[in-house]
Amino acid sequence: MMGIVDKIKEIDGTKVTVQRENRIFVDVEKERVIGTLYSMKLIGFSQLSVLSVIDRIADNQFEIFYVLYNRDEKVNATVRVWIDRDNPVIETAEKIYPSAHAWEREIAEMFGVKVEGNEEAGKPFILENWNDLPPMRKDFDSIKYSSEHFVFRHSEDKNE
Amino acid sequence: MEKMTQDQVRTIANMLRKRSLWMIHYCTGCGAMELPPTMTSRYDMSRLGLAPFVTSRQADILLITGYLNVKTLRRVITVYEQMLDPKYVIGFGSCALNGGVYWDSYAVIKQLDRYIPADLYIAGCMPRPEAIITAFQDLMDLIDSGKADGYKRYKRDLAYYKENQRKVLG
Amino acid sequence: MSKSYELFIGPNHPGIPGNFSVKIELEGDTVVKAKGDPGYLHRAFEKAMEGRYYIQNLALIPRICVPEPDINEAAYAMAVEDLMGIEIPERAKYIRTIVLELARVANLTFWMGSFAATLGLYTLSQWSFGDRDYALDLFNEICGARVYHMFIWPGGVRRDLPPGWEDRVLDYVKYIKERLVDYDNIFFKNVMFKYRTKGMAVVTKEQAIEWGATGPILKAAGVAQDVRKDDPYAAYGYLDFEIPTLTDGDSWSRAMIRRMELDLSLDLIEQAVKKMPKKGPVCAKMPNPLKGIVPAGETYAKVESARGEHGFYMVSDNTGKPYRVAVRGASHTHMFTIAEKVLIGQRLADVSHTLVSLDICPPEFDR
Amino acid sequence: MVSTILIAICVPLLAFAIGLTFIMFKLKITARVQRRYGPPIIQPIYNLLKLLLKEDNISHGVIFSLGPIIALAGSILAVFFIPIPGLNLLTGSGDLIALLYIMAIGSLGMALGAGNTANPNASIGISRALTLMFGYDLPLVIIVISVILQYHTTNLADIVAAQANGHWTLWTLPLSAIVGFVVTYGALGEHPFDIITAPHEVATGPMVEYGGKHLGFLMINHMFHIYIEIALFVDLFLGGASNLFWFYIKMFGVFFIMMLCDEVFLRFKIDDAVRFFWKWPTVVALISLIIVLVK
Amino acid sequence: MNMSLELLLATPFIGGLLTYIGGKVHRWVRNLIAVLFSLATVGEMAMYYNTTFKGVVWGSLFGSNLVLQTNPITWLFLFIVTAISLLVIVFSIDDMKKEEDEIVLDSYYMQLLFVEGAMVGIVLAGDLITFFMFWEIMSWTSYFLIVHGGKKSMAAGYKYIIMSVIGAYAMFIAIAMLYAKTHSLVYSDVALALSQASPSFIIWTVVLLSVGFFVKAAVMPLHTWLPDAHSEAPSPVSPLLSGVLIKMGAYGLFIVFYGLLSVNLAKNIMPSVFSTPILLYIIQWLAALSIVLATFLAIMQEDAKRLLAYSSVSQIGYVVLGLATGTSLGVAGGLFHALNHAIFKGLLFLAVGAVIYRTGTRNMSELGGLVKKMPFTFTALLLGIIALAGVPPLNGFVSKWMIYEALIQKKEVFLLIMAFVGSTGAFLYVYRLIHSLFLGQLPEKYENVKDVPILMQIPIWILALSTIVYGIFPGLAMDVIVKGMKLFGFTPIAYNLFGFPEGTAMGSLTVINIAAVLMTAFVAVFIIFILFPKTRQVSQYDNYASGQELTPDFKYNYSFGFYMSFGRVIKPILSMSIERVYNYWIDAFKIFGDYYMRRIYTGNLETYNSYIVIVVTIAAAAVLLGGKLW
Repeated sequence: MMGIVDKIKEIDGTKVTVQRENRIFVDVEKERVIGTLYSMKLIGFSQLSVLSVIDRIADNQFEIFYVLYNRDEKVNATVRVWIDRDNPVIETAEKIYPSAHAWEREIAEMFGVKVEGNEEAGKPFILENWNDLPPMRKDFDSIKYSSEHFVFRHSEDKNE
Repeated sequence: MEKMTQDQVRTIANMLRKRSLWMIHYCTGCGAMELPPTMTSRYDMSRLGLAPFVTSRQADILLITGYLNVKTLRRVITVYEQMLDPKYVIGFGSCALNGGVYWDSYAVIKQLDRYIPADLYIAGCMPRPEAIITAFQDLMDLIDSGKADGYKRYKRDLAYYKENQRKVLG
Repeated sequence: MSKSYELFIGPNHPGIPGNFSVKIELEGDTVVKAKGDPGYLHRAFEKAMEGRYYIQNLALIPRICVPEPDINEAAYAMAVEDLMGIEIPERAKYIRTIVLELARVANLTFWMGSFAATLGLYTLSQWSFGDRDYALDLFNEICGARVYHMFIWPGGVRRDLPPGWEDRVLDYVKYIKERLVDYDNIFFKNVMFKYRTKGMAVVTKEQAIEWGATGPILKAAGVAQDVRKDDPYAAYGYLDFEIPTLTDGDSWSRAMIRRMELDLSLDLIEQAVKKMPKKGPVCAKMPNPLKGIVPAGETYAKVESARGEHGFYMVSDNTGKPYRVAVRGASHTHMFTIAEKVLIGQRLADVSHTLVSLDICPPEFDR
Repeated sequence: MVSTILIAICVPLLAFAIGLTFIMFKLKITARVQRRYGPPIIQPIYNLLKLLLKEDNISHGVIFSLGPIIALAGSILAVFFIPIPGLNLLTGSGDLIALLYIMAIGSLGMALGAGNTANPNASIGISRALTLMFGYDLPLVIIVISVILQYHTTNLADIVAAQANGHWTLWTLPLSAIVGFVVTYGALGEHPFDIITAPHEVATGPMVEYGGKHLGFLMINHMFHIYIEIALFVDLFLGGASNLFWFYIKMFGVFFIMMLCDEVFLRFKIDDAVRFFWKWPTVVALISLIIVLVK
Repeated sequence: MNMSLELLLATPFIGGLLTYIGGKVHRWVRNLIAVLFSLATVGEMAMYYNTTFKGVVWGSLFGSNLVLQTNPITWLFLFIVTAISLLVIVFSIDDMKKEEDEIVLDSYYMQLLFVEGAMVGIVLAGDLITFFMFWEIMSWTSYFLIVHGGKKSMAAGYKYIIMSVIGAYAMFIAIAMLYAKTHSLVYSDVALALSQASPSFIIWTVVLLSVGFFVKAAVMPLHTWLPDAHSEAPSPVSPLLSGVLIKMGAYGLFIVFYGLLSVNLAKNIMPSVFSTPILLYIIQWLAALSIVLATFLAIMQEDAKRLLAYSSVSQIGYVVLGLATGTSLGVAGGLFHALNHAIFKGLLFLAVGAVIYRTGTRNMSELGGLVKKMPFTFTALLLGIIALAGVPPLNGFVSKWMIYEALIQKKEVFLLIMAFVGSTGAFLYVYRLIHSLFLGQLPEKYENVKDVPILMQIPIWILALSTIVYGIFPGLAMDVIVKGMKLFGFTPIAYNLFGFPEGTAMGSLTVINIAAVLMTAFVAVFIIFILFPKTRQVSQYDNYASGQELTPDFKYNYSFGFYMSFGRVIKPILSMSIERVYNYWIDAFKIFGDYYMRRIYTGNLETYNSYIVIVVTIAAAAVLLGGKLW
């Protein structure tokens, strides 16, 4: 069991936290993230489960996390990287994990993260004709947007 | 005299229409999950003359099965406008009625009948097959009495509907 | 002008499972390009959950995946339990197992009907949708709802089982087993079924691993990966079962894997009902739900849905509302990474059954 | 003269009525096999009249509207060339070979109308329909030739007359009759040959843009189509009938067996369907043809 | 009176020369002369129509008289030749405007009239020398016509002329053999000589003559020139090639088998299969293979004119199949189909030419939706395809029906099956043609297309109406055919104006009843249809697309690979192309040339053709000298 943690620790610039026996968190710098992911794949983390973003608005940062799964050791590892919220740029991981392509399209749309190297990131994916802030950011107020764009039905409303 | 025959024709036509309602095969939301049981062997809505049909040209009823987000709304309007008169809309579930649990969502519209005229709503999330069948029977009564006139309202208040649609769809 | 032309499969098309659109480009009758177009079911779940208390979110989570809502409840509950450090009672574990497996049976019978319909056999879909309905009746008994149960919640399950429910579950299992003989005769042993699906839409073992497939796609390609076995949750650790695998990775193998999983699920239900403690609490002691504060932390909880690995990545900041919930639906990868590649070179007649064979569930990736 | 006009009006109506009752039974039989109760028995009439009384109809051009009309006119024409008990109608003006081509007028009309919709689903449906027609045509001509050689005439009325007193072709040429059944089944487009309208693939194919009265006319055409195909089968292989009642019973028997088959088959792919028709039905039909030639 | 035939023969040639000269004055003078002279030819033909001339001597060569003669069959073919030529010339006036080089146009019209004259000569010929002379004129002038069609047409024309030359050599050898035997090549003398000749001599001459006719009639396996030539030729030339020129091959076969060699004689000297002389039986099979294989090939084409070209190979198969049955009904059917094919194939090529004129492309995947823009051309083409598919009540049906009945009478079931299959296959490719051109999505770039000018409409519509006339009144053509066939020793078949009564065949046919009932049914249904609520027009973008909105930048027209699924079924058949056999031999000859002959000839096609010519010559010389080869 500890073998896999050691292997991850050997990768340059990683900070490993073991939460449970099969939940590992790996923190890396923005510059090293692709290299880390590549090394992770080499040591058996062959499946990308989730790739998404946490909007750490208090620190003015985006936390991007990659949940990886090692099929042989049955271990989930989460690679986390913090990037600047004002200039959110990340390199694509689609060369390493093909399934990252669609996740990256999603974070590009929902958080406004620029994904370098992914041609389709930034094109409309789930939303259509969206011209407001990326909706998943913490500073986007969903209720305000709704009340501006849609009319709520109140009990006194008559069906016209 | 001529008016009378026209009325008679309309009465007969309504009588036929209510007995043969074809429903468009378009699952706009999660409410569509209760349609297969309604359609198939256990509840068998074909007893009432209802049948699922594929394209917008063939169908009479448009079921808005649950929430309707903005992207789907555009398609729903396209489909609705392609359907041939007389056509009926059933708002299905509380989301179509007032947004339901998605009341604060930026993507889901809150009132269906601001965009296309709904003849009937079914409450509940999600409505049970029994409720759906009751709703169809209510719609039949409405058709029989000539009150299911959503398509006429849409033509009459086209400006109103188009204005609302433009506001949401941009 | 190019030789190819464009065709929309969906959203208003019987060949698409749910409200979803695949834009395909065809040359003659052969697909040269396929592009999924999601978003028709986008309701902003992840955004909405950030604005609600943990207990309120219970109403939202089953609606993420319509055909099999219980996996969402289970994964959500497990994530919260993980963050709070709660261990749930034994009986609750078994009840969860039974409910989850029953939901899987409902989903698989539903899938069978859809799959048969895409291949032109409407009789099976009529039969199996009807038989699925009896499973919904069982859910109706325990929680009063047919589709969205909100039965599994953090700490265990919402209430104890009604008396005699276990027997009725066993009766249902017996009934389905009898019906499966008919299903096999009309569909799974049908020569034309093999003819239509053998060698179609192949995802080989290497491809499945490279593209990140999970669930039946991976099992059909020959990898026995299953969260129930690898990272046991609920009562799966106490039960005795083997994960079925096949090697071809084609449409037929995936269908047969699902057929075997149906057998497995029925078997698991029987085992769980037998082994379940007859008495005991069904819910751990939880703090006041309205003030329920979850300690800060990050966790990833996963369960095995009928489509593959279904996970919740939950971040808490020591308040009553989750800071961020990310949902991982198996269909996300299956559609945008696998289906778009597998569809290329397929014939138009096979597009629909390929999509259903990969079991694309749009609400999972639209959210 | 009056009787001629009467016949000219009544025969198509009769064909329509027979086709209509078959559709009625079809819905019920299907429902029963699928463990359902099924729609009311006169549901097809409601459907048809509702479609015809739709207030709004769309058209993509003149040919779009003419398509169902040509199809229906072609079907009515074909009805007059199939002898019914007691009436040989126009069998003297065109024989079996002419009938095979007259039956194509309907398909051609529908193909033209569907093509004018500018919808790829419709075009694919038509491409499949014509390919399927090419597929079942090969065994069809072989069995038709074997019947012609058996009775030394191409006149359908004479063929029916030659089978009087129970000397049905079904007994004398059983292999041809079996192939004839398969071909008729394919021509009706039931499972597994419902490739043309396959909703999950091409969204009802040629009918994709048809609604309202156009669709109503296509449904009427379908009823005629059922009548023509099955009546031709009955005339060729089951010896026609001495009165209308037996004619109807024979036709219904054939149709009933077909409906039972309909519910248990999956759908072919179009090239597989052609391969199927060109394999076993053709071989069996050729064997039957050789038997006739040697005899 | 005797001058009349020579005048008829000379008119087109004189017209051709005058046209060329007229072109130097002004193009309208040239066009007028061309039309007037072709009109004059038709007029002369009509004036003497159905009068029989016997043996009009117009010269002599090598001691053999050069003779012109007519009989009803001649008039049938003369009618085809002159009428189609006139229509083609009228059509050319507008269609060839795009050709900027006026000198090229001058020679184009001259060649058109020369081809017409040559074909008139072939039909009128009463002896083999006249026949061969005009045959060669026809081959060469038509070659020049084909190469008007642009760059690709050069290669196509080259292929055509090489194969024609091979055919001509074969014919020439046969004629030489006959001359050596009889010293007179007048048909009656030749027929007399053949009746006393040895069987092997007869077979050799007949086979060699047939090879020449087969090349021209494009019967498989000698059809390979046709698809290229017909599709690459200019639009107005294609109907002339397809409608008329290949009929000369059929006419030649008719003359050889029923003029020079009678059926009875043939039966005496060779074994019979299905009461058909074996030689004719083999020809029947070649024709039937042509029908089926060319139909398959036509189904798979992507080019409108190539599709029609393969369809021509298939339809000429029916003509040859009918002619080779040897029974009255079959031969009459074959001759009638020759007329019908000239009408509907001329119509189809002209209508497609009209589309090309307006859109500039014949690639079917680039076209579509033109029915809104060119309704008249569409209607004419619709009639053409219905006739081609053999659907009653148009003309193609009647002649095919006769051929089927003839085959049933002879119990030639396998040929019959093949004929039927070819006819059903025709449904596929004709629908594909009309769908890809006129139905489906209208591309944006053709938004401003208009129907073609009136001068192009007239020929199209004359032919379109003819399909109806000859379909409903087959008796019009049967008058001539039956009368002519009597002269060749056939028992006349019973017919009436509207069809065939009982006893002619195994069934009866009255086309006017079919047409009348169809029209009545159509009118009745139409009236019922318009009684119901009105329809409204919608645009082609207001269309079911799974709920999506369509915009003009989508290409949603299914036209490329229309029968790709079917193509998978017949793939094993299509891969067995006869061209590959030829290419194999080309390669073999090249290797032979490279290593053993030390590159005497370096070319590709020419090398192989030269060798074939040499081989054929040697073989024929051996026969001629030795008398026997086996």
